[in-house]
Amino acid sequence: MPVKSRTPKLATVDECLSLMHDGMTIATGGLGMFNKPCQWVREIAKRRIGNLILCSSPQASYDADLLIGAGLVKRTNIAQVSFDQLGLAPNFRYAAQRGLIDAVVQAEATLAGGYLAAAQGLPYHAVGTLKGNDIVKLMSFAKKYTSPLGGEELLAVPALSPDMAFIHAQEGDEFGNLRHLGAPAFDPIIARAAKVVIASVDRIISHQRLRMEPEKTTIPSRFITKIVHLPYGAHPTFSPRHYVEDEEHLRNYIQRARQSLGGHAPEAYKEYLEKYVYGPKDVFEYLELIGGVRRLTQLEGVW
Amino acid sequence: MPVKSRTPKLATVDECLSLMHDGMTIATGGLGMFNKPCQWVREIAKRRIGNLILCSSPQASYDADLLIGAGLVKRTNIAQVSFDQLGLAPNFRYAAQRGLIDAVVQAEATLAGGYLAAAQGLPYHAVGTLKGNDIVKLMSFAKKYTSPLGGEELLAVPALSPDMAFIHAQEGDEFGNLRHLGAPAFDPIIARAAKVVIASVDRIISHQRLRMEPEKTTIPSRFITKIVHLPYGAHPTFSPRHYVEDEEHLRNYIQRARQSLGGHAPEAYKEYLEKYVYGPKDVFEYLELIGGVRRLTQLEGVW
Amino acid sequence: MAESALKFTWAEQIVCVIARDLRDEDSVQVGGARHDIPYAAVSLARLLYAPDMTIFTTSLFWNPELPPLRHSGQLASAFTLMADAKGSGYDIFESSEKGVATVFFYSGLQIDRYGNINLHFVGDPRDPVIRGPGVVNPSRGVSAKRFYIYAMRHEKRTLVEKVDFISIAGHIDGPDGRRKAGIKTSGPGLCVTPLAVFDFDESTKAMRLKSVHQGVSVEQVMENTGFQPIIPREVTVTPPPTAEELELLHTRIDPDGVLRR
Amino acid sequence: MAESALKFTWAEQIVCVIARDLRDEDSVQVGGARHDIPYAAVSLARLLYAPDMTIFTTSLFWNPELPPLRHSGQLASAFTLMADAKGSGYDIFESSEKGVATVFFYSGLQIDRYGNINLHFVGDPRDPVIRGPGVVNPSRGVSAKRFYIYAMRHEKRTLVEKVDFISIAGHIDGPDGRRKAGIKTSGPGLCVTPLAVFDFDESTKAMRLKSVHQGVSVEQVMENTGFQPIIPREVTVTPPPTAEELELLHTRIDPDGVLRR
Repeated sequence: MPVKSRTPKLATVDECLSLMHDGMTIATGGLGMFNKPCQWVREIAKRRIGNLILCSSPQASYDADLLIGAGLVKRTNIAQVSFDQLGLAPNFRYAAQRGLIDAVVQAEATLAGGYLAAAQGLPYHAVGTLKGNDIVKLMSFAKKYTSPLGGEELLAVPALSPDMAFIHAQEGDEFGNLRHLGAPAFDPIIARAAKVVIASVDRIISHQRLRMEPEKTTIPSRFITKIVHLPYGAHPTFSPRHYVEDEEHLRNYIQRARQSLGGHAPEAYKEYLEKYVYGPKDVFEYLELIGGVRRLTQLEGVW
Repeated sequence: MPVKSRTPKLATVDECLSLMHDGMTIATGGLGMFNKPCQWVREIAKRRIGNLILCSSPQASYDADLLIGAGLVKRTNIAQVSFDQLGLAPNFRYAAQRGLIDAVVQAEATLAGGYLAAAQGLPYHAVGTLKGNDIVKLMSFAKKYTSPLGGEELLAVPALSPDMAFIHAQEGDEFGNLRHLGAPAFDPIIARAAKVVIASVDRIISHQRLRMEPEKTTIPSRFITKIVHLPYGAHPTFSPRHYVEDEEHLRNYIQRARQSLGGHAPEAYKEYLEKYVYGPKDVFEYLELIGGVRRLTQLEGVW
Repeated sequence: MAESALKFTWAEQIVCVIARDLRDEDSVQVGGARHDIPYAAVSLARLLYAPDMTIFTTSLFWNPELPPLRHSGQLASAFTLMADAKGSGYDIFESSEKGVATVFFYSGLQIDRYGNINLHFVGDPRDPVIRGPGVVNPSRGVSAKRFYIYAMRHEKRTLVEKVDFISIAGHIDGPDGRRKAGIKTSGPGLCVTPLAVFDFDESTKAMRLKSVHQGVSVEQVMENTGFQPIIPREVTVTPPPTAEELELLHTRIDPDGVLRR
Repeated sequence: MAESALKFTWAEQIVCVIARDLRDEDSVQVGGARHDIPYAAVSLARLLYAPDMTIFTTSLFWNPELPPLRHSGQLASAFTLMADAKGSGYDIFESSEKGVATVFFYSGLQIDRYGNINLHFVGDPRDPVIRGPGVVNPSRGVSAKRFYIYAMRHEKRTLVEKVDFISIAGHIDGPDGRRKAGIKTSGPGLCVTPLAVFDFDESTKAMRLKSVHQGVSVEQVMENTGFQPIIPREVTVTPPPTAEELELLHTRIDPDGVLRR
């Protein structure tokens, strides 16, 4: 008896990015310095898809800084952009301070609340902890109100449903079930909030094997539109149990951005973009440029 | 260098139930016919702790029916009480229909919303999907309001924070980290909503082993007050990967309740309580009464 | 239409009607063992008509194995542990608010001409003749794109003019009922009974006889229905289960014959 | 008080002050590698003072291993995979709204006499001289039972009369500040700097010098503080790190000497 079989969601980078266009609100997953969808960011930059509203988990790094440096962002919705102990994010800081981008002041609770509301199909989420500070005065997107049950003053954060989200996980199957081997962070919420969710994984694993341990799946395929196999797709950020962050590459990135913004070497950042972003035709060419197998072996780390 | 070590949360049934008293709002975990904290319910009934407001995950069965049958419940907050394909819950149905208990009409969304609000420390949660029906007219605990962002009509469900929650999982360590080998269902939310959370587990596992795979922990010890080793603590409901439901025992339970309520054998249900609930001094005596090792071996099931 | 030579039960007929209507883009929640009909319909649809459909269980396993129906006992046996992923109450709340389940199934103590469903109180809600089991999740009647109604009996006391209590809103009181109640989804799609299939008239939103099952007359349907459904000029016969459908039901989905009792 | 013969740095002193103040019933969130001081304090407290304290990381591992501090590189190395449990953004939202973290740590570009903290804008927020890194989670300043302020520099431009912008509310404008803002928690507990420890006066809620670190004079503190703290009649010397604390710091928590730079 012939029965029908399930259609894989495996796709190419081009197929996925054909769904994206100028002016979209996009979200990047990961948190701070791990699981950032860096290869997606480079692919977007290469295609010059611009005028973006960039959301993220509350902490962004290379992902936001590169898209801003490439001139593709008009607004950010992120609580903090930084390279952690390697320093502040040069392009973000420069553009935000000069008003070249509209860097909306956000907090973890307002971003998470916005994603949660979208995940729950509700128009807003209540936040009760932004009190006594000046941050809330800058949050024109939110609205103060009194609890419908009386008494407490709350903040209503509107649902935040990105047009597209980009998520990087360590493993996934051909149907788009994802496994984060470290922290899934905000990826599960962002995936439930976004309209289209594009995933990349370091490794494709057997669907049959994945089904044996459903408790390890961090995002079910229901919430994933397309999945692409992009080994080292989070480089130069780190990918738990797979590779550590590439500190040398990150320091070079930051230095070049600083040199360009400071005027000491105006072309330095553009050279970075030409070499690592616009030049490579795919992730494999990029991986050769950053040092190939030898460098990637060094980045294995001890987990 | 001597360093301090962590204090286990292992406790006895008596220690845990000394925290409980008449009139409390309690919640039972599990869902429908699995992971119901049945030994806890029997221990509570044995101690005649009464006048309870009983919440549950949206679906209760033996847990709610037994406490009601023992005359210990004044109000229920549950969406559905039933023994699934074995039939309706006799004591619940009888008491609710005659107004012997205040069976508050709830839905999955209002219960989950209430627990979520409590877990989030917010006074209420919005629910947008109770529309067009007569159920909502009976929900005097909730309040209709208009979204603070305008337009949409919503229902505000007040935070539901039980005084105590009772949860049964398959495995846990001495510090109260729990592992549900099947569905955790609403247990993670209930544990975060309740003020005191008492867990029982079929098996205590090594803390060191548990820490090797933190992704398998379904509720972290942060949310567990005390943990007690109660093998087969969910009997006669089922415990995924450990044992299947005891259909024979359940049918006997239901029949005895029906006989008593129908007047055919007024003592039948009392006999059940005397034998299985009030009589045994601990879980081991109970397990002998239901058939000991031979019966428990039959209930292993094939997982 | 020629009678099929294949033997089947009304339950199998209902299962096939629903299965054929399910689509790859659907996302459905199926309940436990008591819900034999939607469970079998979803199982059949996955094999034959909608392999990409997302399925999740009440206890929140995503795309689980769907073990065969069993006559009784071992609810646990329907509790698979093989699945794409495992969720929890968080997903249940989100999915019921947002309509992550795009399709749902309801049965009822009473079902009326506008597809409203009563599972709570027959008689006066304050002093009911029957207190029903209630309904775990009425939200999906609002958030799911559409829902199916299946009736286990086709009788006047089940298919009534107006339900005593609305547990799940169908079209409420007519074409504008859902919109007036602030509901944006389309509501009941088909109502399938042991005798016939109904859909809802586009303009009045009242139940309309779509087809009668093989061997059933329109008169028989009318005699057993507590309201006057819309009867189109030509009432077709429900396409009976195919050999392929029945083979899958008999060998893989329902080897014990739960649907053939 | 006799001078300790043990050598230590101001960073180690701060770490010990905070570690001794932490308690078994506390629940603390610690950030990534940049947050050396709270990270070391929590590590030390777990070993010596509060073994039952709940610890969770920014990326939401519950009670993780806390690998030693590292000079640089491999942020990944602080990203343990051994823990009681793994959480996600759901827990972060809940924990920051509800105060599942009962204790938190903030540093600041500016800190004022009422314990208000500025991490956003020095100068006019609309055209700032400095745009700071912001703060990921200001909610914990409202929901946690108390928070610690640690300053990496004790200077007039850091410890100011009034912050230009409140990122995290301390006592805002005085004894009633938090209550008026609808905040129910007690706010800043201690403010620890390279020179001294401050607490907050019960009646005025203004910063009060609690102790000066070994070898530091009250005058030195005053000269470097941009506001007039309350000076009690007798200012004690901060109990310096003990031999036991230093041994654990040097061997287990900070073998690379990150806190001894």
